[in-house]
Amino acid sequence: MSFMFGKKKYIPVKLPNDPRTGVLPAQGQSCPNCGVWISADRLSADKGVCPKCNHNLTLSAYQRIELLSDDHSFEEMDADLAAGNILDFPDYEDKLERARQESGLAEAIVTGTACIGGNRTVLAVMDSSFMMGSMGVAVGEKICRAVEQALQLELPLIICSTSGGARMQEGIFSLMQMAKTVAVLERLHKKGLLYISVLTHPTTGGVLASFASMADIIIGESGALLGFTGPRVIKQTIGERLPDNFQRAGFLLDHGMLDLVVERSKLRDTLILLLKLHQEGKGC
Amino acid sequence: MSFMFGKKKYIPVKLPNDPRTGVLPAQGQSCPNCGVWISADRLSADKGVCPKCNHNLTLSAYQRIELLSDDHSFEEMDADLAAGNILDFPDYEDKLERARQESGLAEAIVTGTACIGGNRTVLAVMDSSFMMGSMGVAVGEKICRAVEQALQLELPLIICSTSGGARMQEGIFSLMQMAKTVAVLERLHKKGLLYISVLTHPTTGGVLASFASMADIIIGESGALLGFTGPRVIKQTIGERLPDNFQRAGFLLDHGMLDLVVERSKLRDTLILLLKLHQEGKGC
Amino acid sequence: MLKRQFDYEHKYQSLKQKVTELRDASTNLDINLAAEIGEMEKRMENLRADKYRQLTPWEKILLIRQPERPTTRDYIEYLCDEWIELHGDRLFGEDRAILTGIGSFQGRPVTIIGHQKGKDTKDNIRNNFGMPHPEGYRKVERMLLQAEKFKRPVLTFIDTAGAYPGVGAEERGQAWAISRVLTTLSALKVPVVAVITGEGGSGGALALAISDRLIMFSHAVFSVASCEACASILWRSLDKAEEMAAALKITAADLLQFGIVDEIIDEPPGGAQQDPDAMADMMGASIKRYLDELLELETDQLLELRYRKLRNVGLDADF
Amino acid sequence: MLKRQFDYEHKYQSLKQKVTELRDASTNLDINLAAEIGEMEKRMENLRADKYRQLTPWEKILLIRQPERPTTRDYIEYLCDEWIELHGDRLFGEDRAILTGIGSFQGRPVTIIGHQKGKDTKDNIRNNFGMPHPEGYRKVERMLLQAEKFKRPVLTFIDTAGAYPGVGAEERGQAWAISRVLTTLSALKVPVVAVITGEGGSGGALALAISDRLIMFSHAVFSVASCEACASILWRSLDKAEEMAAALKITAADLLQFGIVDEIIDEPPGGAQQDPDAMADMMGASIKRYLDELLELETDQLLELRYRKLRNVGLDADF
Ligand SMILES: [Zn+2]
Ligand SMILES: [Zn+2]
Repeated sequence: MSFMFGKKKYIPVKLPNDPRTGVLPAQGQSCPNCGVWISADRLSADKGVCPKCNHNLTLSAYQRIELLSDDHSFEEMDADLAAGNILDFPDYEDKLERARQESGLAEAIVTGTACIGGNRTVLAVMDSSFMMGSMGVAVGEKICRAVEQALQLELPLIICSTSGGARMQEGIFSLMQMAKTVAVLERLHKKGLLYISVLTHPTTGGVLASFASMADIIIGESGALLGFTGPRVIKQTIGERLPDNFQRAGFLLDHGMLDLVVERSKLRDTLILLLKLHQEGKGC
Repeated sequence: MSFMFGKKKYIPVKLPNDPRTGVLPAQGQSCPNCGVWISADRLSADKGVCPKCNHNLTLSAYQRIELLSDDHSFEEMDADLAAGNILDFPDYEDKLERARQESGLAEAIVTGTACIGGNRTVLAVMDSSFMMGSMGVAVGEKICRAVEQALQLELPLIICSTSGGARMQEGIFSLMQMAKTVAVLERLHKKGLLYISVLTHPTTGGVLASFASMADIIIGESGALLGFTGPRVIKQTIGERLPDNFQRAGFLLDHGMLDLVVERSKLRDTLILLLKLHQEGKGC
Repeated sequence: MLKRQFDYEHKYQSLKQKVTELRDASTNLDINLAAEIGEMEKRMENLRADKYRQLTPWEKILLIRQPERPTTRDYIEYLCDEWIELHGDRLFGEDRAILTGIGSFQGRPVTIIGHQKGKDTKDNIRNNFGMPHPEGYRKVERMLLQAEKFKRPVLTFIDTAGAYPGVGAEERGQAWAISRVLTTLSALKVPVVAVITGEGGSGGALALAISDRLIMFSHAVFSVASCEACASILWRSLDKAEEMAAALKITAADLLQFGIVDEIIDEPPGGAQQDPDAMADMMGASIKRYLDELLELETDQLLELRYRKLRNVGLDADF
Repeated sequence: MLKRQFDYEHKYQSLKQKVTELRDASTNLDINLAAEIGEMEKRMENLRADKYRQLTPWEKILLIRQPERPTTRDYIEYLCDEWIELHGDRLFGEDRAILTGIGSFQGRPVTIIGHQKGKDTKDNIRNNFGMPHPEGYRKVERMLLQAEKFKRPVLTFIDTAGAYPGVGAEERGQAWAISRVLTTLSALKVPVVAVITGEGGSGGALALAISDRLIMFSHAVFSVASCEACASILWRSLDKAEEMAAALKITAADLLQFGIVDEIIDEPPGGAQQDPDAMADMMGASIKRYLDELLELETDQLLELRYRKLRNVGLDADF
């Protein structure tokens, strides 16, 4: 096989001046929900939450890692593991190249180990700025390696998802990642290790229908859109009127699918509490 | 403990002239559904199914055993295991005595081993003519012993239920039979043995919420009323309008609770097929 | 006519208020009645304590249904250093009539499950008066299996009139949901300690009561069905519910004698609602003692003991 | 303009009818054209066979969506000496878009699970066009665990456009239901043989395709998402679905080359609908051969092989 194991290297995470953090521009931006202008400083201080309407602006993977993990504790794995054009799909290489340029990432997920409130974990975070966080072979492979790392080190696993679903350009190989990721997660489960899935806006399709929903504890970030089929497709295909708040985190909580809906500002503390309640002293 | 083990004796099952069969009178009766008069011969030939409207008339335990099992193959267990007035509940002894006189049974269930189409099974059949088939300590104990017999002989288990629920006169002891029966059934399950539950009209309350719904395969006899709370109570307490066909076997099938709804005339053949598909040659 | 309210405490407090007024008035008039009033107060208190020691089963039912009665959430918050509520059955819905989560109890992670009644009308509607639907029991099932995975002991708190008798509950298989919880608890590979804090109503209560140790508050009841239902079905008279409450033998003392309950925790005069913290303290001490015992056992032993307890219930009774 | 119907067979049959008419007419006129007509017919048949050998991926999709295509139930009834359908998820509902049961296949009990499309409109409404809701997947889950309990091998038949994209399906956790089936199949302790008989559409199809051996009919397809959806999302044009069908590499030949499919069963000219019995016979022979192989394995070995297959999918591809 032609995957390259990324050298395990320490990646200093900076926010938001590091060009790799991408989404929150250095100049600030308007809130996509209420339109208010938010300065870059404010954005950074509030972790990308609109100070006026509390809307969660999109975070890059590194921004979320910084949000969740103890300072400088994240050690990335497989940073340069990347997709190839397995089907010779038209224009896919160009798209990948553009996504790499724009996001500064090799793929739509960043994985590694991190300390969260002094608890050592394996942490994987998806990034929607890379082709909508779609899952192809590389994303699936990185998830599996993260799970295997958790198995080997007997660490809890946390995956923060954001995804439009399958990477269509990788066709059936993309689809098979669903089976591959849950198969390896089942081994984690059988070994009695903790897996917390954090669903962020938006998480849909094959990601939600595989590893993202197979967790011991599933947390939805407040306001996130979460579903198997996107609301536009449902509306188009079915012509049904969609309920208020349809597929939002609160809706899914009411329908029994989530353990918790948590505001971004409380996400880290919630994870720390959960880790503490599950751990028998795997400190950092 | 003061339970008496019933001597294992062969009980010749006759239909419907044996006084113990109780419910179908020797003189025939009118169909409680359509009102048509059915002669005793016809009743017997049609296994208590109304020839006009196909309504299932109530069968006694022995009648159902005859309906299901190969001729003279049933060997009863624990025939004289019976309830006592454990709580000194007012008038309970009188009620028990009356039930015994009327039904010819010591309790609301008959258990034993039987051949069904040449497959050896443990067979337990409840009888609603004994205090509405309510479950007290004796019914629970007979169920448990039947399960233990299935475990010991490695036989499939079939229980035909009909019950108004808990035997209120035995109070908390009656309630505890729910836990006791499912606990012993869980051992059957762990050993990989087959348990088929046949729900007949009516099966409600603590019986349905314990052993009757914990089967590998659950069959509802057509038209049977099956539910946790009886429809009268639901209507009274809640004032909700009840859906058509509410709590009937077909309704429960549509709601995913039953594997099959089977007409009485096809019940034996259905069981034989299921036993055949599960068995590795435990003949009689 | 069936008594519908237990208003003794209310009347007692009025009387006490009058005594206080009398004391104030006499002090203002410079008439020293301190000794007499002190005697009176002491006698009143003794009579009150006697009253609560002699509550009829029906009075107990009325007492534990009072909205001031502490709920599962109150006890959890007192007993746990930290805790987090977790929601949902992952199948259909979130049922707030049952509260579930993970807490840190005396430094030990535990899974906690309990019926949750409301404090006021709005709360009660949200919690469906503590009467669960199938999704509540399926949430319990999920939490139990998770407790087993993480080898966490389970604490349950029972306080419900029963599983909800509604159309949706029947459509979604109330009976099926309850029998699965009973089954799972009967073979769960971690210690389970249950506490009946208030109403233990029928199968909907039993589903959380299958345990290695069952603790019961002294005014709590545990009954095969509601006394009202039993009276109307067996005796065709709702008004005989009080008599039925006695006949069914539903009190903590009865259940201790039957060997179904392992320990009674005495409530103060006026009931647990008069001193929730003290109740939680006593309960916490019992739970800790039981968990310490149970965690000593090998899993097989734990399961065998629980199985024997269930299998033999009522069998050594004299009948 | 996107071709919406594959009407080759219909036109071919008309043409053939005309040739027959010609033969009859010539015979009536006593003009012997038997040799020429025989040649013509032979040539027609060869051209037809060529046509079906060279179907484009999009034509395959249109072909397998035809209502005459045999369904799971047809194959089960042919393959099994006896079988019984079992219903329900025990949680919420019965989903007739997925058929489940137990059959006797070559004298061996097997659990059978398959998507079930309808034969006509009424049937299709009842079966929701073979597009399952969560309750369908939860029924599958239940049947899988039962197969494991009774050590019965599992056969699955895949033929769906995908899981149903509706409000109720989302409310009841379509994604959750599918991921559980995937998980259960990935570690199920009995052999699983899957057959893609028609449409293999996205996650809703994949949920039944995780297996030890995957067989595919020669005109069947297996795709990450519908070509229509991929075309409108990636290329913003529904009309490019045909082009997309080629780009996505969804045919049996593609999947065999990728190592995802183990065997292709050739369909006759006109597709499986022209000779369902022959298809069932060939499929039955393959299934039997695979089951015989798989039942030789120890459970651990079986699971490890299935795990390796899933874990390494696509990893030895050249990219
Ligand atoms: Zn805003
Ligand atoms: Zn009739």
